Amino acid sequence: MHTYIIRRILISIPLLFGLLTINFFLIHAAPGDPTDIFYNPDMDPEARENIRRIYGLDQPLGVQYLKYIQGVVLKFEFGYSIAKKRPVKDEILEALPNTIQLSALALLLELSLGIGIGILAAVKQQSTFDNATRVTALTFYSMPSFYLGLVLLFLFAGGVSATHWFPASGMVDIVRHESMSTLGRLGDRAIHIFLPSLTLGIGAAAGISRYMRGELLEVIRQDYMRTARAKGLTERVVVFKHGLRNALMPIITIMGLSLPFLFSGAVIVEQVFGWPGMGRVAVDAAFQRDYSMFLAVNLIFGAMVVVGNLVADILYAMVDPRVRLS
Amino acid sequence: MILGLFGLLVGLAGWHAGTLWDTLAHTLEKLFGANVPYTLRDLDFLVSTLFLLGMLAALVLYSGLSCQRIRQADRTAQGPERQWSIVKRQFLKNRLAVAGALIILALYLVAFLCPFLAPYDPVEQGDRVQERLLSPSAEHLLGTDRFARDVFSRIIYGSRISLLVGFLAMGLAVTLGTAVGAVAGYYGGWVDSVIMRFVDMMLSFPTLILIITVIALWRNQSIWIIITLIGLMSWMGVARLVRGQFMALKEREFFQAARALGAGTGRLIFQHLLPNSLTPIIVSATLRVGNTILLEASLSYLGLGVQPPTPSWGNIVYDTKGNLFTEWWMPLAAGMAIVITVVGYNLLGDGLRDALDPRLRE
Amino acid sequence: MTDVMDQTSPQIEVRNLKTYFYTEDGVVRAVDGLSYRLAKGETLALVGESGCGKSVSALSVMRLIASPGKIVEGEILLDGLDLLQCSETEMREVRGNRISMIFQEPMTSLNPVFTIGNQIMEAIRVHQDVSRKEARDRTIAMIRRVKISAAETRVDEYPHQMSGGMRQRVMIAMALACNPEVLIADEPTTALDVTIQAQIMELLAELQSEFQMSILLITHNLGLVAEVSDQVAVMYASKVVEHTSTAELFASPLHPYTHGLLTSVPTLGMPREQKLNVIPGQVPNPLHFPTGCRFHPRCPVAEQRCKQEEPLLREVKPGHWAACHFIENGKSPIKGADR
Amino acid sequence: MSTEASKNSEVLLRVEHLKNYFPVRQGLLSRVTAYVKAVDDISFEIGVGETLGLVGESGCGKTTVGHSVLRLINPTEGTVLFQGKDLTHLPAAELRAMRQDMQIIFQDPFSSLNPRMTVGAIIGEALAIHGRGDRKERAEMVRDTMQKCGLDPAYINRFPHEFSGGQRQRIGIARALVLSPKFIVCDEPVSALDVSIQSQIINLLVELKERYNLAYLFIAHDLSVVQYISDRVAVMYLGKIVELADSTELYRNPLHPYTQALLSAVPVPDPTRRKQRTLLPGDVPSPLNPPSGCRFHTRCPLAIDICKKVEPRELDVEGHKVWCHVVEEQITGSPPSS
Repeated sequence: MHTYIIRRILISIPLLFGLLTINFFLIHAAPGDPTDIFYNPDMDPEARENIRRIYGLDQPLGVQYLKYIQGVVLKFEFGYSIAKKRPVKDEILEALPNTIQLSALALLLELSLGIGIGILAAVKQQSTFDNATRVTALTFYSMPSFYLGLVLLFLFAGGVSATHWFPASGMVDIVRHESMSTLGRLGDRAIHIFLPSLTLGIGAAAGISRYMRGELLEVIRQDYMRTARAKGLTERVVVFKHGLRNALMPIITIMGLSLPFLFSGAVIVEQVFGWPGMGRVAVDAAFQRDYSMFLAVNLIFGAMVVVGNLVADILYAMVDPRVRLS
Repeated sequence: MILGLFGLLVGLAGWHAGTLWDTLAHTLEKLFGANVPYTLRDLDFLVSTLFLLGMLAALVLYSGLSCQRIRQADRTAQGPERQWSIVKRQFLKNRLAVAGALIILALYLVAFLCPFLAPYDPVEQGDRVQERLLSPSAEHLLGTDRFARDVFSRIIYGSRISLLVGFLAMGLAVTLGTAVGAVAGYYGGWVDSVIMRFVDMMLSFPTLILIITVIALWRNQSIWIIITLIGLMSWMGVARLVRGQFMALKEREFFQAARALGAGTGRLIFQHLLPNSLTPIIVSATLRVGNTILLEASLSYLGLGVQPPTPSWGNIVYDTKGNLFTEWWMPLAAGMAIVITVVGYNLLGDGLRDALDPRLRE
Repeated sequence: MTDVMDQTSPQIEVRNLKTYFYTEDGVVRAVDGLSYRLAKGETLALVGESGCGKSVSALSVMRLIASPGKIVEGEILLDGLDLLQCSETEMREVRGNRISMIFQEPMTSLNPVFTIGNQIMEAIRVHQDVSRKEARDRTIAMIRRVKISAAETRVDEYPHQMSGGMRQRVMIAMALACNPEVLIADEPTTALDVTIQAQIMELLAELQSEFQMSILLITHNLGLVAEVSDQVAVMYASKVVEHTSTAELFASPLHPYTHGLLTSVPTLGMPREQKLNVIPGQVPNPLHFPTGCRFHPRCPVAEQRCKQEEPLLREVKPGHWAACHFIENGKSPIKGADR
Repeated sequence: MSTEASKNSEVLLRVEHLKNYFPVRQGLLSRVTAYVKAVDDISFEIGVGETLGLVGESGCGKTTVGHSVLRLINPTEGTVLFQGKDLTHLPAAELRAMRQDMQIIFQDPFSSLNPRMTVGAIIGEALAIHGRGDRKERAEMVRDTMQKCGLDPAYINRFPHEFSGGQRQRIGIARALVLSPKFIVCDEPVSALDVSIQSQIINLLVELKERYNLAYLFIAHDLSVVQYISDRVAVMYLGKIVELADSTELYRNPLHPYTQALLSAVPVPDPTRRKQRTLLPGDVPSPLNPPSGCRFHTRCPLAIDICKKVEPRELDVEGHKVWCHVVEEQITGSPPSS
């Protein structure tokens, strides 16, 4: 198994470099220039050249590329954001934990809800519960995350006054947070993160529950389930011991593969709920044409996906004896 | 009856054509000219074309099915059914799938018949202040927005964007994915390794953010760019699927038999591998349409997709989300339209999979 | 010669068993009025071609028929206890304890994510109140008993680490862990090579005399039947068409189908000039069985009567039961059938 | 060496020192660390109109031999001479032309037919590939071949799933036969069929062979079937032929201990003939790391010291070839040596 894991890690490295390279050249191939933001027709061309020199844009692309790699790999530096007038690194370090917080909670929700419902639906195949959850899951699966977010906002954060239980945006109550007790602060954070993570989690859970149901139904048909029944085990032991373990393994991989969707969803959900995370950074960068910020955001999301998949693969190898012992 | 329906469609198309011919010239100019935003008239033409093509395909398919039925009639009662009729029966028995198909059909009809269905012009802004932000009434079913435009009409016209994006982006993704997957699966070895590593890398990009990047930096939000980008970012799943399918089929004995007969590469791919991969490709294409529509809606919601005044469901929500707590029907109705459409495609895809996939049928 | 149907105290007796599958295409009569008896300590072979219902009948005995299948009629008596009247809880007490089963595919019949020790132990612990330690010791003893070397280390291995023959041994160990009265072996060697098949059959014979169990052997291999079974029931189209002792069956097959089956397989050393007998046509589809005698479209001696009237399984000769209209005075309707 | 192949006919196929090694990649860099020696240096001949049976247990390499002979996989080493031409180095175009004379029938009647093609298209594909006749003539040839194989030509437009296993196998045979080849590889053609259908197909194969003077390489694991249909039989074990002899001679007088064990393991459908059998211990070793010397020594009841070290050489007793140290000692009377 060690060879397998080391090999997986080694494969991830060129993958990350590929991501970086594609991103770098894609962004530098874009028309215009990062310094456009300063540009006005009256500007002295010389002054403009000056600015370009300051940001190292006058150097050949290859040199810029190598410098960039050097910065990223050695110092975790992503250059300077001209629009925000501060190093990209600072901006990222501020936003990233918020996004990770949101995504992690959503992932937890996704797994518990998705797997639980999937199992119940499969066990009670063709029942009312199964049919109802299948339609519900399909509906949530087909719902743009911003729509779910808006519906939740409308229902629980202002639209309906009777159920105005949650704040509409932000991570904390800006006015009162500082004056709260520790417990109060925790509660404040909780009610702020509740709706965004629910929005992000439900959509993903719908997808997972569909897979989970399918996998378990597939496993239930296997020969070894018949063997287990022939031993005289109860149906519960048959399904939950012999079936579940086999059905859960592919879910690990699917979870890894669903990460890009989770992060894409996070971008939208952050926008809906005014959550100060990477998604906001990305959308701001879009409107400000912030080249270096883009590069960093893409790279970091890509890296998180690669690492997430790597973790999923390693987890899979540990769970499946056929991989573990080969 | 079919002929009557067909006649009606041709008639409608003819009516459209009257207003369409002049837009054709306009469209071509737009397509090949500078990146001027397209207009509603371009969409009118395109959607009609797509609709007619779709109808034609449906007719051909339907008559094909009828032929099968006739051929079946002369066979012994004991023999197994034709594949097609089994599929049809399975599909029709699945009420949800039929509902999905009807939703899609309705969407196509609505997109085609926009000028007849929409009570008002979706773009023209009213100039009187008192016509702005009206509540729903018999006159304006969903009220008016802050530019005094009828929201209901805008939602009806918005169906065109979803239809177009879903169809074209999926088409691009499936074509690209099939080609790449076929090459990787057929040749295998190092060709496969290189291609699949590239696919892995593409899969690591969070699609939405990469598309945002390109749109923002290239400063081009034309619908063509959006469709192309969505297509370019959605082919990897199809590629993996086709590759896996080819790999599995290459192990089958009929493929070996064809090689033993001396069949060349072309025949092996187009006669033996591709036809047998078609079923999962069709299913995945249908399920993928929903995703592309969602992606476009998300972009528009961020204000980075289809640009106003052209109505798209996503940008209607973007436009009116500020009114969520007051004129809530506007964003929620536009969002609901997206949900219904995507649900329709997903139901259809699920139904097709259940009907076509013999593994699940047993 | 033993009198099959009249023997005292059969271990298992199946009477008029009917198991139907209610599919979308119609009712599949997978087992349709099956009767047989299996005496204590004996081996009964259930022979037939694919789709004749032999495997379904075995699963019916275990009551492991899943939807859309259903046992619609009949009695299955295990030492006098009618299994079809048992509750699901009572039935679980029977499965793996009094009746065990081994399957055709040792590759897929073991759960890939649990060690073989875990899987055998599970069978012991579900039926007997023993400590983990003791269950493990007995598992190791059982593994040793089925002649797997290094049982102490093998017990912690996973199925994928073993060869096909080994896995079938594990299946046997699991099935015999609780010392059952009856072992149902459903094509136990079909997926194995012939030299491994010989090992497994040898092992089964040895364990049978040691454990004093009855074996219901389900197979399509007539050679295997001749070598290991005491009694044979030949199935065709969901019914038994002939049932007698092995010696009698091979010496004088009375049913035209049995005769056809026996003469259509090449045997080792058979002269090449000798043409193989052919049963024309195909095995019938269980959705549309022929009327009357189900074998009539393929039968060389069929007459009008066979199309309309279904022959009953009757004692055509002491201890020899067959379902054919034309067996008279214990003579086959086919000339020269008696060898 | 080639004395016996075809006592009264010319040689059609001559395989010399055929080897098929499949690389095993392992470790971080996927380096080739070992080879699965699926087929390891085997030679045989098949005469015009002759049937050679190839028998062995799963994984012994018999199917690989069948595919290599038709160059469906490229052999690692060795030559395959078909009608005097070496197939192993033939350019693609010439090879395709050669395929008209050599065909293959597969085991699985379900996976061997393209489900998207009609029976007519499946059988007629070979004609289309090799440009025989026009559309009408081809249809006629297809109908003709269907008739020969016991299929009703009226079914020409049906799809494979409308047929039963036996009929599908007939379609597979018709596909191989339509070009009138001289040689057909039969890769376990009856092992997936029901007992009562097997004899139909065996009889058909025998009949076609006699009618068209076909040569077969008949691959199977069922010794009784192989022995019945073949003129000569080669027994394979772990990538090597251990014994090759006339079919009746092999049955009456098996020399190699493996052949003896194999013969004794086959159950005989005659309860009066319960026989003494030689049970082989253990499993077939992996071809990835085959035992040294004689590959059978780990399971051989007669193995002596030399078997572990030295590979046995060919011993030819009037056309009955065997590779075994012990037999060599018994027959020649001299102790085996390297």
